Parts: sequence; C-alpha cells; structure tokens
Amino acid sequence: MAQALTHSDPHIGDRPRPAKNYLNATTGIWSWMTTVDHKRIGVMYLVAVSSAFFVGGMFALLVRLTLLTPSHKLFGKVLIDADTYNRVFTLHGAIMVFLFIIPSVPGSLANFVLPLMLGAKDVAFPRLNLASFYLWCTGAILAVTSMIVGAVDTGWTFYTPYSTTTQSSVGLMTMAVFILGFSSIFTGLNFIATVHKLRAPGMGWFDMPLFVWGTYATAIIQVLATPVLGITMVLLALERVFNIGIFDPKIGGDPVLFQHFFWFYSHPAVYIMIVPGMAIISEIIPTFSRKTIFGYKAIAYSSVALALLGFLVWGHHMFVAGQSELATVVFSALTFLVAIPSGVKLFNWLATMYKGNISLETPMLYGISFILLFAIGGLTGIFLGALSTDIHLTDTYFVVAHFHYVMMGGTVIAFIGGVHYWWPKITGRMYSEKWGRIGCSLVFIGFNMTFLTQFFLGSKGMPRRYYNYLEQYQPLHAFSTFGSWVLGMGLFITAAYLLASLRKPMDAPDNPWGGTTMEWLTSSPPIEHNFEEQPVLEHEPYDYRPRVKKHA
Amino acid sequence: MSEHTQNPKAEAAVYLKTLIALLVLTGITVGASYIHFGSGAANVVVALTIATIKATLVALFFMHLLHDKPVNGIIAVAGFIFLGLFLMFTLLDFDTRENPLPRNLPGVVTPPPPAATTPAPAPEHH
Amino acid sequence: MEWFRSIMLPPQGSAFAGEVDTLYMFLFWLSAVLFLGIGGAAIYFAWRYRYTPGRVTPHITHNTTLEIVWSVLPLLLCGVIFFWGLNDWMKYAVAPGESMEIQITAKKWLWTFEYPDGSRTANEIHVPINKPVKFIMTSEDVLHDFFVPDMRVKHDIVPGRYTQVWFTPTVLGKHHVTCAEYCGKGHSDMTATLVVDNEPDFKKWLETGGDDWKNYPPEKWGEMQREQKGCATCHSIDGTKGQGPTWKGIYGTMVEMNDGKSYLVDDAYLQESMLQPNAKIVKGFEAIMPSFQGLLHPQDIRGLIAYIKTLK
Amino acid sequence: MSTSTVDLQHDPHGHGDDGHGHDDPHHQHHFTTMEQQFDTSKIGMWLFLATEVLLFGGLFVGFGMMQARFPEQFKEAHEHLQRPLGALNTVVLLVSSWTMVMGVLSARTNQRKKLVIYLIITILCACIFLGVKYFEYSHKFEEGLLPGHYYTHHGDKIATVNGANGYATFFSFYFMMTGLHGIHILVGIALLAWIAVRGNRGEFNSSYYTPVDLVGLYWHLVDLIWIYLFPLYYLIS
Repeated sequence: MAQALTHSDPHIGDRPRPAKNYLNATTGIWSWMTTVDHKRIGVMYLVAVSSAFFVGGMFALLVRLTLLTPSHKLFGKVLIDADTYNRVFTLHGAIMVFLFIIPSVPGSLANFVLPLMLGAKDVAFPRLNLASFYLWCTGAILAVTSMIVGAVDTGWTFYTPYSTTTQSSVGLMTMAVFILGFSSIFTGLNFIATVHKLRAPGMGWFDMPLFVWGTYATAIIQVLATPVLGITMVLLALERVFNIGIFDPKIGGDPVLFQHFFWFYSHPAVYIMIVPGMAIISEIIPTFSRKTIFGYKAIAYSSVALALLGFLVWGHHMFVAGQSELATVVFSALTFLVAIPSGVKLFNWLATMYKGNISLETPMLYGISFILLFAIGGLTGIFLGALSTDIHLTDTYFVVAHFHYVMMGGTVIAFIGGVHYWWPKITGRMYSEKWGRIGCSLVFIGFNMTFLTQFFLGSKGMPRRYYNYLEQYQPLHAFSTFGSWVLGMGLFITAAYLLASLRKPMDAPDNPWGGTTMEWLTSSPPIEHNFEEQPVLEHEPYDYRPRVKKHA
Repeated sequence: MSEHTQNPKAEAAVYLKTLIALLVLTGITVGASYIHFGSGAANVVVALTIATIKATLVALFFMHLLHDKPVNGIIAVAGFIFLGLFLMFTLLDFDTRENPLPRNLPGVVTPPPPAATTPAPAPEHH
Repeated sequence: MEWFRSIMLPPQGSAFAGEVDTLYMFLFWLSAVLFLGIGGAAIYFAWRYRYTPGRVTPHITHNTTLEIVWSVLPLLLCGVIFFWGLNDWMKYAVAPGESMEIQITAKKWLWTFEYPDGSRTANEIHVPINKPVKFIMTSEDVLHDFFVPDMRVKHDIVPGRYTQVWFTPTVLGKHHVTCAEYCGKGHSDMTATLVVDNEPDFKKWLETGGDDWKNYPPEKWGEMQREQKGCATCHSIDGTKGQGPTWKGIYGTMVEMNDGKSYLVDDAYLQESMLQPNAKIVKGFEAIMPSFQGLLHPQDIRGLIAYIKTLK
Repeated sequence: MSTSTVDLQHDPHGHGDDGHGHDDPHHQHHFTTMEQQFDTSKIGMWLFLATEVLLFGGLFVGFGMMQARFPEQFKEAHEHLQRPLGALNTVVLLVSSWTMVMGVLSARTNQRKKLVIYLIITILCACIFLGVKYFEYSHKFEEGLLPGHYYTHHGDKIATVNGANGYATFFSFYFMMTGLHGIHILVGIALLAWIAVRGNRGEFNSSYYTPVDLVGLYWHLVDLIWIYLFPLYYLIS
C-alpha cells in the first residue's frame, strides 16, 4: 500500500533503509561503465560536467587575472600575451557552453530525477542514454586534444572568415562540438519519449512536476535546434578543408550567413541553458515555502512558450553585423515577446512564496539568489533588445555581464541549488547546512562583485574580448578580478563540503525537505528499479494541504 | 500490433495505388520542368509543390501517419515547420539587405559586386 | 541625474548620443524599480513568512486575472520600449544625403581612411563639427567593427562587401575609436582617434596633415608616427623578427634582399621602403606591406627616419 | 549517426526479464505493455527523423542562399547534371519505398518468406541507386566539376570574380547533399541487411516487428529527402 504523503515537518515517511540501493546493487568499474540505469548515468554525467566546469572555471580565473592590470603583469612578469589570452577566453567559452552548461542540468539532474518524478522504472531508451554519455566523453576527449594540439583562438562563436583562415585547430573543435551536439539530441529525444509514454498511472500532463515540464520544453529545443549546429560545424570544417565558398568572402561566401546558421542554434541553446534552471527553481520554491505552487499552468506553458519563441529571435545577436534593416526590426520586436514568459515565471515564484512557511536551507538560498540574479539578467536583456541602446552596448562588456547574469546567475546557481536539493536522494547523505550557507553567500557576493562592475565597463564603451584596455577601466577590472577570487573560493568550498559529505555514513531520510513529488516516495538513495511497486498518483503536484496519515 | 491489419489485401492495394500516384507525379514534375512558367522562380515553386505532394503521400501512407498516433504526425510536421522558420528569417535578411556602395570603387579592394548584379548603380540612398 | 549618467556612460559626442542616453537612463531607472520590487518582495516574503513548525499554508493554486495582468502589462511596457528604440534607431540607420563620405578600409589591426579629395590617413580621422559624416566601410581580411563610444555608434565591417555608419559630431576635441568585433591577436590594439575640428582647422589639417608635428623633435614625432600609423604591429624596435624586419640598428648597415642584392640603409632607402615597399624585399620576408603613399606627409617621413637613426 | 539508429531498435533478446510473467521475450522490463514499448519506439524514431529533416534542411537553406547569390552560375551549372539519371534514381527509390512498406506488411502478417524477398528487392534497388550515383560522380570527376578549389572545369560563361566561383559553390553543395544522402543510403543498406537476416531467422511476427517498422520509417525518410533533392538539382532549368 503506497505510503501516503503528509507534509509540514521534514523527516516524514521514514522507513528502514533498504540494504541494496542503486549504488551497491552491482559493484566494480565495469558495472558502472556498462550501466543502463538512469541514476548511475546521471551520477556519471554529474561528475563529468563538474570536471568540465572546474576546467572552464580555471580558464575564467586566468582571464580575470590577466585583466587585473592593463600591463598584465603579476609580480613584475607579463602573465600571458595577447595570442594566449585569445585562446584562453575562447576555451573558457567553448568548454563552459558545450561541455558544461548545455549537458549539465538535463544530463545529470534530469537524468536522475525525471524517471523518479514520473514514477517510472527508467527512461524510455536506456541504452541510448548511455550512448549519449559516451558521445559526451568522446566530444570531451576531442575538445581536450584540440586544446593541446593548437588551442582555438576564434571565440566560442567560431565567426568566419577568422575561423576559416586561422591556423589553430578549429577542425578538431568543430568535430568535438558536432559529437557533443548528438549527445544533447539523444538526451532530449529520450526525455520526450519518457514524458509521453512512461508517466505513472493517473498522472496527466497537468499532474506532472514542473521540473518535468521544464525538462520537456528543453528537450524540444535540444531535438529541434541542435541538428542545425551539427550541419554548421560540418560546413565550417568542409570549408576549411576543401575551400568551399559558403562563409569565407575570399571564395565567394557570406560571413553573415554563418552567423545566421550559428545563432539559429545558439539562441535556442541559451534556452536549453536557462529553462532547466527555471525548472529546478520551480521545484525548490514551493518545497521550501511549504505552499502549493502558484500558477502551475502559467509556469508550465511559459516553459514551452520560451522554448518555441526562442526559435524566432536569433537575429538580435546580429543587429550591427550587417543584417538587413527590416530583419533587424523584426528580430527586435520578437525579442520583446520572449521577455514575457520569463517575467511570468518570476512573478509566479514570488506569488508562491507569499504567505508560505519559508525555511532558508541552502537550496532555498540558491533559489532566492536565482530570483535576484535572474531578475537583473532578464532586465538587462531589455537594454540589448531595444534597437538604439543595443548599437552602443552590443559587443561590449555589457553583453558579457548580461549573459553571465543569466547563465551563471541563472543556470549555474540553479544547478548548484538543484545538486543540494537532490543530494540526499542521489548520495543518501546530508551535506553540512552551515557550510552550505557560507558557500552560497560567498558565491553570491563574489558573483555580484565580478559581474555587476562589468555592466559599467560595458556601458562606458569597453569592447569584449579585449586584452589591452584603456587606463580608465583599470579600477573596475581590478574589482572584478577580486570578485572572481571570492566567487572561485565560494565554489571551491561548495565542492569541498559536498565531497566531504560522501565520507559520512548514509544518514539521509527518504524525504528530508517534505517535498510532494514522487522522487521523495522512494528511499534515499533509491533502489535499483526505483520503486518497490508502481506508485499511483493520489494528489495534484505540490499539494500541501494536510491529510490524515493512512496506516501502512 | 497497434493497427492490427483488418485486411492485408486492402492495405497492399492502398500501397500499390500510392506507388502509382508517386510515379505519375514524378512524370508530371519532370514534364513540368520542360514547360516555362513565367519566371524561373515560378518553376521552382511548381517543382517544390509537386515534391511536397509526393512527400506527403509517402509520409501518410508509406510511413503510416494516417492511422498512427497523432503525436508522431506532430513531430514530423514540427521538423518541417522549424526548418521553414530558419529558411524564412534567413531569406528575409538576404532579400531586403541594403548594400551601400562608395561613390567610386577604389582599386584597393574590389569585392565581388553583391549578388553578381550589374556594376555599381548611382550611390543614391533610400 | 546628469552626474549619474556620466558615471555610467561615456561623454556625449553627438545629438544621437543624447537620445540613446535618454532611453538608457529610462531603462536603468525602470530596471532599478522592477528589481527592487522583485528582489524586495523575495527578501521580504522570506523574512515575513519565515518558518514556524506546524504552520499550515493557504492552498492558493492560481489567479487567472493576476496572470493576465502581469503578462499584458509587461507586454505593453515592452511595446513602448521597442518603439522608442526603433524611433531612435531609424535616425542611426538612414544617413542624410549631404553627409561627407569617408571610406574606411580595415585590415588586421590597422584603420585606413580615405577622404573625398583622395587624401588618406591611418588610425586618425579629422572631421568638421556639426556636419554629418558617413563612413562606407570594408575589410581586407576578417570581420572588424567601427565603434565610436562617444557617438554611441557601432557597425561591423564585413569583408567582401560594404557597410555604412554615420553620425553628426557636436563636440570638439579627440574621441576614441576602437574595434568591437573580435579580429585576432591585435584586436585590442586596433584603435584610432577621431578629432572633431571647426571648419578652418579641418581644412588646414586636410592639406598639411596638421601642424602639431612642429612642437615635437623629429625623432619623437617619428616614434609617435610609428605607433599611430601601425608600423609597430609589424616592425619591432628591440630586434625581434615580426611580420616585417626590425628597425633596431639597421640604419647605415648593408641589408641583403630576397634577390641576393644588398643595399645601404640610408634616407633614400627608408623613404622608398615606405612609399614603394614592394620595390625591395628584405631576405626572408614577404611583400605584404601596403604602400603608405599619401598616408605619410613629408614631416612624418622625416620623423620616422630620424627615429630609426636613434635605434642602435 | 548509424550507431544511433541501430540502438533505437531494441535488441530482440532484451535484457534480463524479471519474473513478471512477460508474454514476449522482447518485452523490456521498464515498459508495462508491449504496445507501450512499440509506441515509445515510434515516438523516438520520429524524433530522430525530425533531426534528420533539420540536418538536411540546413544544407537546403545554404543551397537556397547561394542560389540567390549566384543565380546565373547555378542555372548554368544545372545543365551539367543528367536529368534522365536523376529521374531513374527517383523511380528506383520510390519502388524501393514500396517494397519496404510491403516488407513491413508481410512482417506484420507473419509471412517470413515474403518479408525477406521484399527486403532483398529493397536492397537491390538501393544498390542500383548507388550505382547510378557512382556513374554520375565519375562523370563529374572527369569534367573537373568538383567542390571548392578542386574545381578545374573550363568554358564557364561567367568568370570567377575575386575568388567567388559560383560553379564551385554549386558543386560543393551538390556533392555535400547527394554525398550525405548517399551515406544515409549505405547505412540503410546495412540496416536492411541486418533486418533481413533476423527476419530470415523468423524473429519477427505480428506481435513483435518493431525493428522492421523503424528501419522502414528510416528508409522512407531517405526516399523523402531524395524527393526534394531531385527537383532542386535536376529540374531547375
């Protein structure tokens, strides 16, 4: 008889911990390398994307360190020259985008939690799930080889004709991105099939948790946008090898055509990054407010609206790139449409917190940080959407600050919040709440120190991707670099105490936060095929009304 | 299993008729290419509409979209819709792009005249 | 208010800059208000409704009118901002007919400008005040971007075709010009100076290349020309081999050419190397140096030669 | 790309069936019924086909833009393609689509022998198609109509302006699109052979024919892409 859920106080619904769980059901490296269990693949993805985040983060710290002073000197010696700097910021961009932020939430957290939330035994195509992980590894190996052989110096956007004429190993990196694209497609494909066909009995489309809605919307973008990235990378590689005149004007091509190809994927890609972040926040806010989500349908529909509208606006990256004036005006108008669903989500989260019973554990701290930082990120997007201000602000540090507020202030903060929220479920252990709050505060302060200053650098007219800058920008750059150290420290502390928690014995209850979604029904960590017997949905999602506890 | 065959004979006949229709349409489209419909663009439109008809026939009958769960049809159509979006906006940019020209074509750089049209018109502005 | 604007935005060099700044400040204050509203609400709720064990929260699932309100209101607000931005942008997009046309040729890390009367300058432009000036731009190699922060104007320069940008300067003095589209190693060195003069100074500068060379010794002026005209990107002064031969210690020595002959490096040789660089190519280098004919005024050439003499 | 389609087909032996008294050995443990498993495979396959449509779509958009950039050169380059061969290939692929769907029908009606025959005919048609393609490619190689800087054909009306050779761009796209299509045909042949072998062993019956159906969908898509390639390349005059 399914244990009915009650709410109010954490540590409810405790049962004796089953001896066997997905971690120790089978042991040995080979059992992990050939697993088709979505939970193990989720954990492997978590380790993989976190290491990519570490490498990308190191490059970021190096970029900030180089920009500390206009002379780039550290202890009297020039740190890196202009050429190396170009390669470092390119690799920071490429690794963070392709290896970390796109596969992070869908690959690790969604892989682990989605089937549990649906009450399913596994994703629709388990083997394809493993194939997707190994494609990520292949792409990562190719990217690392490209780094060693001759690091790319074109920026993560690979704009032609620079990318078709530079000697750095653009070919290898484009193939790495091509393969990583397929890894992303297969994850998306898997989730769409799972959501359509593997929901628990009684779970209609509007009984699913909002995390599933967000992941579903992201999967739509992954499936429908990534193939065009694939063909763009192939065309770029073929142009470099066979001198085909598509993008390079020296042989009859048009660089603006490449920008269309690239941004047709890359703008939906930024929604692949933010929508899963919003999905996690839609889980954290109601759980820690212990209150029913406000506007379930509004949030669900706005996720799908973001996914679909995301395909109409890519031209706002090219307002001054030589695009036709009519196209520029049309893209600007459509860009404002995209701002509406994001606003709707923000207001609904606030309405959820209204009259809640809010406890500020670490996931909720990250949740509120997300609301604050994503609000700034979203609002500064309006500056870049308006045509006249965009002329001054595009390609400056204003854009750098904007997308870091949305990508790091949004997705990465939500990702870390999600990792904390599901840490007991994934590892069976609680992390140290004290250190969690310290880590979150450092990350929040460090992040704002680093990137709030860059808004002013950008509006003052400092272009992005600059090695040498004017003397007048030095104080802001120095402050931003100090901020990056605080941010780096916060992230290191977070990694440290999370890993430290692994040494403790498994002490996490089934439902530490009093969540009402199905993953909290099973044990922490879950048994290998998730549920003893198929859970049946008995109440609408996020229903925090008190119920009499059915005797077992 | 889903659409267990009521009557395989009837189904085979449908497939045969579809094949014949496709072959006939192929003949038509080849024939149509010899006739000149106004401008070159008109020919392209005719050829592509015939191709789309053939494609829908293949999709509905050969790929069983007709008696299949609607979600498969939506996915199939979605692929083409988003491709159409990509084509439409890129064409919007290419067709309405202004190409400002300097008052004299300096010898320093002679880029190919845009879209290989006739040499520089008078540099007046809209 | 003006103080606040001057912190965030560069000085205004044109009327268009004023309009852009007005919209920018409106958006800034709007965002500040909205952010304080949203952030304030989040923090206030977190404090006001802080956790007390056992408290039951009300079961409010949705409110359709509220959803409509906070969808339609932002949409209207966005509409206003869009049309405001479009209205200003139209001025940026359409150049007035009578504006002076300067042709820009951008190449890897150097700006060259050509005036209607054919005179050419590198990394420095003089324009008359209160007169619209239009730039028709192309690039010889990769994407570049002509960005004048003070005029709030920017446009990519695409190789293989022409792009255009215009403004009407209204403030005298020097304005910083910089490249804003990534173009490789020297991307951040690709800067130029836009000098806005009144009409007579501009005319005089056009003929003589200005007279501020008079208040510098020739070698100092030569050193400034080396920076300004972009010689530094290819020719080093410390002996290291760049895309072009180094200038260190070459004056008065015999230098061997690609074709085996060797010549004495004297004033005539240096002048010829500047104006017809492909006549003699030093051994081990390619003929990629552009001619500086019309770019270097007599005083510039004398200055450069004097400067090279000082490099032992 | 081929590995993915193979993965989509469920290995008939399925992995460990826990003791839920499954009626069919192919029933995977995380599905409740065989019908649910079949429908899920169909959704997965159609999603994969949508990505293929968009992958080829990128090339069609590129072709369209280059056509707008070099209208005369593209029109003249079209003449080098032999229209009868294109038409023959279209007929061959349409027939192969028909034999494929008849194969799926016979698999569904437990006619093992007919399934194998239809699959073999489909494979033969595919080979004919590749043969015609080989002949066309060799003709292009002889005349020097090759992509990018390998283009050495003479006697074109419009000369190359600043390195912009419209003909080379046309043939770049020709080889890219028909080449990618050809690769998909090769992958299709491998899949068809694999299905034919398993069909011959009698693994498919009315209650389990998913692999045949999915390979059929894949093959029809490859035909569908050729339906669009044919007019765009061979019929524009």
